[in-house]
Amino acid sequence: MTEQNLFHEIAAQSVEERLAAEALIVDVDGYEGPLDLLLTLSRTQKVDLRRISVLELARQYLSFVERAKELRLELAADYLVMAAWLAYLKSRLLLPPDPSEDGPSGEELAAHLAFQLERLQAMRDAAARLMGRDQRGRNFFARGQNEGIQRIRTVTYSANLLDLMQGYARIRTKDDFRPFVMDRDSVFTMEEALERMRALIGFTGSWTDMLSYLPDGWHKDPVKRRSATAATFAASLQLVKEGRLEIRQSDNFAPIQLRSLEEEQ
Amino acid sequence: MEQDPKMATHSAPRESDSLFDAPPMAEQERMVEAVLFASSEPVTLRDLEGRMPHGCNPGEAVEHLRKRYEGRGVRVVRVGEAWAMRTAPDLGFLMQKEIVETRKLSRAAIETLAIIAYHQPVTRAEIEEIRGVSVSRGTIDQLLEMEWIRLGRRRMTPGRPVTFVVTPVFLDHFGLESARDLPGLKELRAAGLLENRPPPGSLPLGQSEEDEDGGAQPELFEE
Amino acid sequence: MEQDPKMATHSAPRESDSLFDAPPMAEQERMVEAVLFASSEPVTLRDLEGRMPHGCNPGEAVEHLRKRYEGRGVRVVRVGEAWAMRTAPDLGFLMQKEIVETRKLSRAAIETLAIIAYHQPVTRAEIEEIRGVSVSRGTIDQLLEMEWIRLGRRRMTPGRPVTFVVTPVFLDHFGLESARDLPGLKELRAAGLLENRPPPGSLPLGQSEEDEDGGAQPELFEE
Repeated sequence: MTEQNLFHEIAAQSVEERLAAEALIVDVDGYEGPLDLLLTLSRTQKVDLRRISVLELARQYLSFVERAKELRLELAADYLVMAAWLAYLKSRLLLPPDPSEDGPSGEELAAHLAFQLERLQAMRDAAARLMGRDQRGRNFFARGQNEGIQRIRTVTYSANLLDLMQGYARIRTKDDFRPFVMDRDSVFTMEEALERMRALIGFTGSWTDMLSYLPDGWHKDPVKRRSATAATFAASLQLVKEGRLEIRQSDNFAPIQLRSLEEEQ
Repeated sequence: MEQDPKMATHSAPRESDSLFDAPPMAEQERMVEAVLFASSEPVTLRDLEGRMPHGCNPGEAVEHLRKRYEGRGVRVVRVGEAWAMRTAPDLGFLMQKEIVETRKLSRAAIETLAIIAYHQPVTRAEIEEIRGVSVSRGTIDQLLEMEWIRLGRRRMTPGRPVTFVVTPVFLDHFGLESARDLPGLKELRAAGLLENRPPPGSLPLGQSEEDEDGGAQPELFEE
Repeated sequence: MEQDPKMATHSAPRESDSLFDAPPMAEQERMVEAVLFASSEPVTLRDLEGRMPHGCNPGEAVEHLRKRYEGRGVRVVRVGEAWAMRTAPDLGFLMQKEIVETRKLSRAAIETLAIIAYHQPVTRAEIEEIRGVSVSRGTIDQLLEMEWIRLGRRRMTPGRPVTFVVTPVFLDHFGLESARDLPGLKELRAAGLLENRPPPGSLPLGQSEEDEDGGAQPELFEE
């Protein structure tokens, strides 16, 4: 009765619903994954999502998968994983609980699935309400002519003669300590990177690849490049911490991007 | 109607206990009006305070101004921590010329946006758990680019995943004073639908890694 | 203060001789207000008339609006044949905000500046050799922008590199009559600024003339 059931039910539905149901069978691509499909199927029960029969839903879903197989439709792996899981859930719901088996009960699993469906539906409703609101640029408008509120930033740097002399003295005497200093030819320090970045970030209004901040001549040699990349990354994080930069990486190993926060300060 | 602005600005100090007396409130209101009017983007009280003469109370001035514009063709609205002037929504029909065609957002983008707004701060894995499918990079990128969402603080859980939150630009676009004013937020919270309820045991939803061996277990699909 | 806009919009038609009665003047005024606010350009009466419901009198509405804004922070002004809203001229000072920040010059900048002061005219390669690290372009740019250094004559060596020298602004800031007044290493040590013995074969300081052909004396930078 299982797979026939869905199609009988569908036969009894309005044309519109039938069209929707057919679309469901012919065009799985129209669904955003198994949960979306389950949500659509659950509507055929015509009850509040809180009173949904998960057992019935599992039957509907499994008949759908059966039917898809008959029609030799390629189902994406996640649909099959869901089918497997629902088959398991169905057996948990139908069979008396096995005391030797650990883990959540069939009812707990069913309740969570019902919760997920209800939550997804709630988010869809919320999205629809949000998009139904008055929107800027469509229903209400900002000032059409920005008269330009300006922010003029003047930075004055302070340094006195003592700073200057000490700085010079520091350089002229540092070679005394030469034996203790590691060879830094191929090392770009975080301090240097930080100094470099501070001077440059003011011009970064839009997202910019972090690698574009590497100093000239540090791109080719892999050792130098590695050091410069690490230092620039550490310096970027420091600037993020100081609230001067934003940083983002959209995916693993994707380019790390930076953007200045200066203007919003 | 009002006192002459020049008079107000240049009038001799009244009997005051301070040499640097703040301008009268009516004058402060004018100042706030001019700044909010001139700026197409919301202006924070802090920014207002920085622009106005010492001792001004921009918060009070904004409140006066907001009342003054009640029922007018232009309104003073709050956007997060800032204030802005916007045309009254019921007059949108006059503004056909000004309407900017915005890029049509995909259903996935709209749902992702709603989930971020209602569940913020929320991780990508949580968005995927709620939607039951993986979130494409393009969707997040698009929302980031529109500046409707931004990165929030990292979640203090293993892997320290980044979270997403909505921005003042989002609030401004949808005419919201704060994310707390999202429609139906209270009801959703009361219904427990904004909880991050972990699945009992493990579920196949939103855990795309598990799809890897979906094909290796064909016997599971037979009943 | 004003009548409720909704009321005005939806009020029953007054005793009118036309079926398509124009909205009440207060409502027309709201409309003009919203349009003038949202438009990026001044709007002509004809344009207003085209946008507003049939039978409106934009000229009268603009006149009401102009009066309403008299003395406010924003004014309704005539621009040629058109109308626009502008902030009151006496409040222009609010539109600009100067932020003056004082920052400590970075160590790299100070060291670079010191080398230029003591060794001028000096090329970038020489500065790097003395500091032992590369000099970022940002540091040089910053010093140039502050007008503490400027470009000197090109060095007559292969590549004709530019040299840097300090400026009168620099001398003025540090209270020096000339760069030669800068104390030498001996004096620095005597003043307790140098605790270490001089490196063997160290340079005579403050003898900037000798650097003239520094490219020909690479040993100057060897210690």
